[in-house]
Amino acid sequence: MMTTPGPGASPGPGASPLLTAEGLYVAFPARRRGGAAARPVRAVDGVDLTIGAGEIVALVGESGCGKSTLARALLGLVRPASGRVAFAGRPLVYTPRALKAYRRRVQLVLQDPGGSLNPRHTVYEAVAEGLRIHGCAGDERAAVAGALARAELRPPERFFGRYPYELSGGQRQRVVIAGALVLEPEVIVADEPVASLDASVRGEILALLLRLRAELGLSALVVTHDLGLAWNIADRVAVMYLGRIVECGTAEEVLLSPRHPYTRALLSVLPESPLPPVVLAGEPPDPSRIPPGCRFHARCQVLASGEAERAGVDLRCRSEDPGMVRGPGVACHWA
Amino acid sequence: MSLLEIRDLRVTYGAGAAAVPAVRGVRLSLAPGRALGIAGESGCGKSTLALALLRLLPPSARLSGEILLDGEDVLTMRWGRLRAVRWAGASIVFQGAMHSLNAVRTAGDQIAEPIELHHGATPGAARKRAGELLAQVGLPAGRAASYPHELSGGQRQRVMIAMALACSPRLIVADEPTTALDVMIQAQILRLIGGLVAEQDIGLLMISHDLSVLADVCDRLAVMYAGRVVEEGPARAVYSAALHPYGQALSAAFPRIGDPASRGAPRGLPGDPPDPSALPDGCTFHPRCAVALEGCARDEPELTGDGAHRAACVRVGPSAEGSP
Amino acid sequence: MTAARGYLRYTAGKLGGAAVSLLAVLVTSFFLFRIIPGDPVKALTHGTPTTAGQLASLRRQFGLDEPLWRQFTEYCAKALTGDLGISYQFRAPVGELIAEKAPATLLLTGVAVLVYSAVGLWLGARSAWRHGGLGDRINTGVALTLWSVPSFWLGLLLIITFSVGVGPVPGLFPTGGMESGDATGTGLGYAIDVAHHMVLPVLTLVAVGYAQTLLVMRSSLLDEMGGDYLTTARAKGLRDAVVRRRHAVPNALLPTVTMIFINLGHVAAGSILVETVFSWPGVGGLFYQALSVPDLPLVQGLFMVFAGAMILMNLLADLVYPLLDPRVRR
Amino acid sequence: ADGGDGDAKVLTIAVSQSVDSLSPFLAQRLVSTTVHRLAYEYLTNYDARDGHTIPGLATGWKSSASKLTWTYAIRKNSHWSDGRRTTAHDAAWTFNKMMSDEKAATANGSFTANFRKVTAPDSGTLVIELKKPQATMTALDVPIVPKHIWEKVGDFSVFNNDQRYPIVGNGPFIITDFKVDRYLRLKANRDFWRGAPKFDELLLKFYKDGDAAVAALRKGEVSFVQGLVPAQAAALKKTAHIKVNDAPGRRFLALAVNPGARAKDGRTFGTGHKALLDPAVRKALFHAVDRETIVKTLLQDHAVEGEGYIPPRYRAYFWKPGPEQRRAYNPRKAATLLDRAGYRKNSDGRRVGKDGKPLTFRLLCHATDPADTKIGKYLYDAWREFGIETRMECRDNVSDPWLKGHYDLAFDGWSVNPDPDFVLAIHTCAALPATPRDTGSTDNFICDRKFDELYARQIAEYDPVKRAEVVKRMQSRLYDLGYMNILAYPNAVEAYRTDHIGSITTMPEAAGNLWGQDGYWSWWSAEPAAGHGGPGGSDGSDGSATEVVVGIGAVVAVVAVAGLLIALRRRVTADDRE
Amino acid sequence: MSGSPARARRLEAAARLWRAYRAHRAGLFGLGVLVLIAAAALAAPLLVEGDVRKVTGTPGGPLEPPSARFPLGTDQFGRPLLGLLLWGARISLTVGLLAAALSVAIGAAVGIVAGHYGGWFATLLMRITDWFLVMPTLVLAIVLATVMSRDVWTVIVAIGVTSWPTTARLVRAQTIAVESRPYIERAKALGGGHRHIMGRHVLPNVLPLVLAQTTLGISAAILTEATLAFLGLGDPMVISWGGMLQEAREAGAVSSGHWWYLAPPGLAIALVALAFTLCGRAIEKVLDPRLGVGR
Ligand SMILES: Nc1ncnc2c1ncn2[C@@H]1O[C@H](COP(=O)(O)OP(=O)(O)OP(=O)(O)O)[C@@H](O)[C@H]1O
Ligand SMILES: Nc1ncnc2c1ncn2[C@@H]1O[C@H](COP(=O)(O)OP(=O)(O)OP(=O)(O)O)[C@@H](O)[C@H]1O
Ligand SMILES: [Mg+2]
Ligand SMILES: [Mg+2]
Repeated sequence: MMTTPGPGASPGPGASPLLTAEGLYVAFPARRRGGAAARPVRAVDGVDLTIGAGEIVALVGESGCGKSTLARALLGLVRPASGRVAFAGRPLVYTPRALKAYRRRVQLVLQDPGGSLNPRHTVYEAVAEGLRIHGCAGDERAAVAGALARAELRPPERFFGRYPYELSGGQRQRVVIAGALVLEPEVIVADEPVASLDASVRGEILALLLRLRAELGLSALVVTHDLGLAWNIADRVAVMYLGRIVECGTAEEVLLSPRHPYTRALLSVLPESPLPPVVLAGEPPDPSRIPPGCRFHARCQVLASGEAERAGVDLRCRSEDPGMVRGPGVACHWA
Repeated sequence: MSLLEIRDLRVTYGAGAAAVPAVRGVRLSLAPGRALGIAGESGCGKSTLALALLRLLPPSARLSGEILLDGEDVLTMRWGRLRAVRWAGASIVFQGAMHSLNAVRTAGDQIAEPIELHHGATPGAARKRAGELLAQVGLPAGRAASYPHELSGGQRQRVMIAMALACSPRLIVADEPTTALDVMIQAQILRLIGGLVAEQDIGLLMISHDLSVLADVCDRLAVMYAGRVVEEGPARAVYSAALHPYGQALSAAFPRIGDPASRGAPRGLPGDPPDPSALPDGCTFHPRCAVALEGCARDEPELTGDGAHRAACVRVGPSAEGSP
Repeated sequence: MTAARGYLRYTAGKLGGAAVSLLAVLVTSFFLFRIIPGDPVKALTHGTPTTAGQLASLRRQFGLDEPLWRQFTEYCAKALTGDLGISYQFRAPVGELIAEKAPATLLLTGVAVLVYSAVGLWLGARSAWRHGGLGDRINTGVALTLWSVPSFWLGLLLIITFSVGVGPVPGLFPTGGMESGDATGTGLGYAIDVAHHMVLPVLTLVAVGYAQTLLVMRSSLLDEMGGDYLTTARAKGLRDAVVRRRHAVPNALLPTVTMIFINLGHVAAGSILVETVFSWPGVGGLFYQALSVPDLPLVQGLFMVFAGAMILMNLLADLVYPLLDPRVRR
Repeated sequence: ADGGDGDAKVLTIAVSQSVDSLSPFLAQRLVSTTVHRLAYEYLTNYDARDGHTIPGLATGWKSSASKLTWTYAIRKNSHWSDGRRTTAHDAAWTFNKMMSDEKAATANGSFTANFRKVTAPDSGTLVIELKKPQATMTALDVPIVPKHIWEKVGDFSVFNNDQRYPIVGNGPFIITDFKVDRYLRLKANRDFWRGAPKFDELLLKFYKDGDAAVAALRKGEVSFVQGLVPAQAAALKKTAHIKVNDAPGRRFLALAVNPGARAKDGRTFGTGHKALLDPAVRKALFHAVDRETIVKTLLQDHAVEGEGYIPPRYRAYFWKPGPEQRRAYNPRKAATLLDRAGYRKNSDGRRVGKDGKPLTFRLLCHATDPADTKIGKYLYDAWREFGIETRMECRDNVSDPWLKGHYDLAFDGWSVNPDPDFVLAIHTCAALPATPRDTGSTDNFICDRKFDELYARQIAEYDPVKRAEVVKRMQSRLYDLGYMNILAYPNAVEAYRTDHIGSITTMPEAAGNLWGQDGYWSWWSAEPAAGHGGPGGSDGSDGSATEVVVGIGAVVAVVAVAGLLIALRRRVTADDRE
Repeated sequence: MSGSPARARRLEAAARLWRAYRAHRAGLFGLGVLVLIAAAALAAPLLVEGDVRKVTGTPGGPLEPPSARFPLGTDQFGRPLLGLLLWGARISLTVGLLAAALSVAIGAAVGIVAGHYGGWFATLLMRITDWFLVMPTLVLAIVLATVMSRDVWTVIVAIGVTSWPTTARLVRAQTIAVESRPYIERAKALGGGHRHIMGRHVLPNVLPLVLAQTTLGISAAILTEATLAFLGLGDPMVISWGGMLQEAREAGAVSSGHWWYLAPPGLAIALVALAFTLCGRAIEKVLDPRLGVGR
């Protein structure tokens, strides 16, 4: 018998927005001093994204498209060049004090559970770290035990004194999640939370996220490159390409009837896919040289096969930026 | 005759109390022109098996059993013969191409090296052949002058593949060739490997933890758990109708988009992977098995089943219907 | 092409950095030695009959009667044109004094650094490749022991044993100096004479110094030994020795080469002790003499040379590094 | 190992000090002035036997009745090495240069400070007119240089006389080659007016390390070594073919007391301890010091117990205190003196000063001088037992605290010239600095009217015997003041190879030293031992050593090659194991 | 686990470290030597009769060779060399420990701050570090020892102030490495400020390195102290091994063949330096942050 997750009670679209990114741009200064192409890296290049209360949003896209940068911007770990992040309707203020308060309510879970635990801290210290930083009053032990139990590390006391290397990958990720839960946040931003885990363990962690949402009403942004995972847990899916969201909608809409050629290509190369595989040529493009027009046009199979020409949009594809996606929708001239 | 025949291979790292039995009695065979997939979660001994094929394990590993490559036992070969077999008889595409390529030598250099060694080619000729090989894996020959760090992950993996093809081996072992690569590049590499195997009548042993990928590329699949093969059979059959509870759990862990059963319901395997230095008695899977029987904690089952599709589970007996 | 351009730019950057360091040294060396208490004029004339007029005259000659900022600007202006001033006690241009002494130091320590680098690299590579073995343990043990020995002490012992002669051991080597002095001949005879004088000092420096190269080489090769690319190389059917020579050592060489360059940078200054013990006519002894006055132009000049050598060698290391490691190339 | 010209007789001397300059106008170090003694003739010289003035370049001299004009007769048989004759014009030019160009006065300017005018009416006569009478006119230790060469020199402050060899001179030796800190070569001046030296060549080899020099002496690489320490001397005494010359030196070693540093304008400065101004304290301190121990134990008898100011070597001026004047070792007396003066012991056994604080004296020492540190340790112990704490302050360069008067006690020492004027002058009030910010030529700020009166008398006294009388009275006064306490006269400890040097003249002839004499007697007079060609020439040990080295090198090379071959072979087989 | 789990685990971790350390035979040897020498140094006043520092009224004659009465012979004043060696151990060890501690403290502080903050401040700090790095240590130490008064503190300061840059660079590199770990990002996301990151995450992670550096630094400092003393830059009133060597040389021990005057202090320096080096290397291996051991 397989583990079955809790009820998939999804608030769905229409839930009140909790965490939003509005017209967010993040650029990194060109890393190589005096490099020939000393252009800034536009890692996030205009993103509008809303996470509703109690909603799970999946952000998918290929490597280097800016997913993690967006996640970090949402936590205020990098400052956007323009645009803003708003939480519960109020824009984020970048003073140390305000950020600290903000980070009590929004938590981050990272990809590599091994790396996100200090090897010199015990499980107890790792989980209590947040409490200590925020100087939370109350029974620390009880809080830590509660968080661990909620992350399904039972009995919690057995794990207190362990060091990360004594835990399996799945257990480490649970500790990280417990460390986030102990502050009772409203939103969890999870950056590839299961990418480094074995397939068999992965399902368990995802099920935990779903259960927490059901029990605590947590919202979550799950960053992933795995479309199957999005199908597994997300209410809504946003597809990101080269710093921008190119398609957004409910999981069913995006994954079952994709409209953007990029989403289609992504889906088509999955081993089980019914679609004829479309292997995009070339490497993912460079965020320091975003092509003019539609940013996807150089690799677009629709444009390459002449279909766009038949639809009469090929010129626009090459010259006109289809703009940002606000809310559900797709940024494509052809779709 | 099969190209590769592994008989009762056992590999143990270290000795005494800290001994890690990484591979415990594996039997597999592979015919030329065919592809065999090996799946299993991290630490189950897949890489150990791959390295054992060419006796590349560190000195702390002790091996027993037989590995017949074209009828010749690799484990009892003299070093001189072994060196000749390496790469010319069987080559390996390793897991992480970044670390498997020498960072301070050009790609072309590294491809040409085994050609010079095994075919006695002149440097010029080897260089030329390296260019051809790069073209074969879809890279411009000019990339031969690049250093690994100047190549992207996908390109590096292609260089590894070109290198593996350099001496026209009979067998290629691909150890997780696409892990850490993007979906799109993963698809490119898999197509490339599939094509090469089909064209050149090479035997392929492909290792991955991604069952769905293996099912796509391979003819047959073996599922490993804690150093043993627990299920073996035609690729499609193992993926879609596994016999062993572990095989089933593994295949269920890969959601099928559009399948309502997996929507909002991620599935995994409760419990933790086994500690290879302290394996449980009996069937090593029983602590995590949802359908374990009493006897499972005692006896370790052998692979059984009809000729083509076999599993090591008491529930898979002569009466294969008793599957959970 | 772009790689070449990148390397040029990289070089320019490093050159700029070195120039800045050199300027910093230039400025600080001026002030550093002004804090040494003691008036060079008084120190130089202390103990000899001197009239007040003579003192004033000396002060004028040395430019010490000018305000500090004037002295500083003058010093900077001169130093930038390569003029390091005139030594107070030797009354000769500092540049000439150093140029006269530097070859001896360069010869001695340069040879020593080259020898011990080669020995260290070779032994280090062997040691790492068979790490844990008896050879490795003996190798590192001996190296560490010699490393812990004070060089001046070793030099003294070598002099007692091989110059003065102990018991049956005859005094084979000269006790000090660079040449016999009575053999003014040039050519081969002179070279052999100098080589003869160099044996013990070089031996001292090598014995004390090779351990560092050995250890760095050993540990960086050990770091590389787990490298997957070595498994690839072995899988290709390469001989063990070839794997080491062609794959492991080039990768492990990087940190060691940096260190060798830094040691070369120390060449100028690092020989003070051995020069003292072996009466080697190099710059080390000169510095010591200059400091006790303080003979400001000479001290500053030597300091500049010492630091300049370090800066130069760091620069060279920086420039060589990308040639060895393509990853650093831009 | 022989030099290029076959059997030239070479005398090799180990020296430790670096030559500061070869220009007589700049050189101040002993090694340099010694070389100049050898290369240039001075107006006068000192007799090797007892140090009385004898003719040098001047064959005779006389002073005018006014005591202000001195006339020297210049010898006719002295020639520059380029063939020209040395004349009074050379001497006049040399002095005039020093008087007119301050850069040329760097080294010896003090000699000409009191000159009014120097002229050479003819080539054989030199006339010097003085501003004030000066008794040292027969002790003008100034090298006379050839005018025709030196005229061409532009800037004397940077001319080191090391451009073209051989350097034109008229002394017993001619400088032929010089490499800083390596060697300095002189060849015998065959035409030297007093007669040619017996050795063909004199080679100064530089050994920064005394042990290296001694080892070189043992091996015959050098013929002469000076500045030996007791252990070296003891060891060398037992060595065949080596003679150790342990002779009374020119130096005294003293403990100077800060008498309260002051300037001529009357202002005082420095931080000298007040208690030391009390004569009783000074007296007590030195009653507590056992000079015999210092000489016997610490200096291991390579010194003579110190008494008067001028070392016994200069018999004419030597003075020692009478029994009742003498501050002999007597701890009990010292204690009584202090008790009576009011410096009593407190409960810790420390003597307490007038300000209520325990007495602690700073003792300034030269960090590089082993004698200072040795004796310092002894004084620390001796005075500690006696209730007085000493804090050693050892520095590389003591001139700064010294000149600023930041010390209580300090090690002091001077090399005394045959003419004692200079070492006496440094204790006169006239030598004090003009203001606290200036530097005077004073040694340790002593300023005593009575001493000054005596000084004025001796400088104007041209009669040697009478002058010596005054000098002795000055020493007595200095002794009574207690600000300069002579602890010992260290010996000059030297050694030479008797198989290289057959005979050599010491100065004074009976029990004198060889290195740093007041003349050039030692090297001029040294005779090669029979059969000696050069260092290492006679015993050939050097040659055989070279052969041994070559042999060893060959063996090492063979072994290395063999080892390499074996290693390579082993590598081939080891490979197959991997 | 009840009570104070963290403390219990710490103890256990220490015990594990000790077990790991014990596996290094060379490290054990070094430790043994150090314990012996430290004990001897501490007990010097008890072991050595009388005041060896006194140069008069000494028990032996000058430069006696080793005998039953004076196992290591006597020095130029007739003081027993064994006693001097024991007294010298105190200074050599003290100077070594304090100078290394000073140097590593400066280096660690500069390294952590520069590694953590980055920006122009770090650039400035590293420029200063570079300046010290290109200065030949010995030369700078000689200058300092010349400038300041001659006592033990001068030597300590001179060594400490000149030898820190290597540590600073290492610590900075390690800090940067640690700062790039995901758990730092996590700590920031939890709301941790600079103090928290540096104190709770960076410092514990660089401590092993710092410890190893200190141990290795001690041996370097002892050698430097000996060198300075040998060059005559030490405090002549203090008995130290380097000072003994200098006295031996000044006394002409080399050329007069008094090897027993020269050999023991040099051997002692080498032994202690070797012992600290061996300990340091063992500690380095046991605590190697790269291996993730010593958690
Ligand atoms: N600190 C930085 N400085 C400069 N460039 C950066 C920085 N961080 C990220 N980038 C660049 O920004 C782009 C987006 O990076 P990001 O990590 O957000 O991608 P991602 O979608 O998370 O990729 P992955 O799936 O590989 O994690 C990349 O090209 C990356 O190289
Ligand atoms: N050199 C070694 N010494 C001791 N144990 C080892 C060594 N190499 C591997 N192991 C252990 O052997 C077991 C099998 O390792 P192996 O690398 O074969 O697993 P894998 O299936 O390839 O895992 P992954 O999917 O993570 O690559 C693991 O438990 C591992 O810890
Ligand atoms: Mg990412
Ligand atoms: Mg693996």
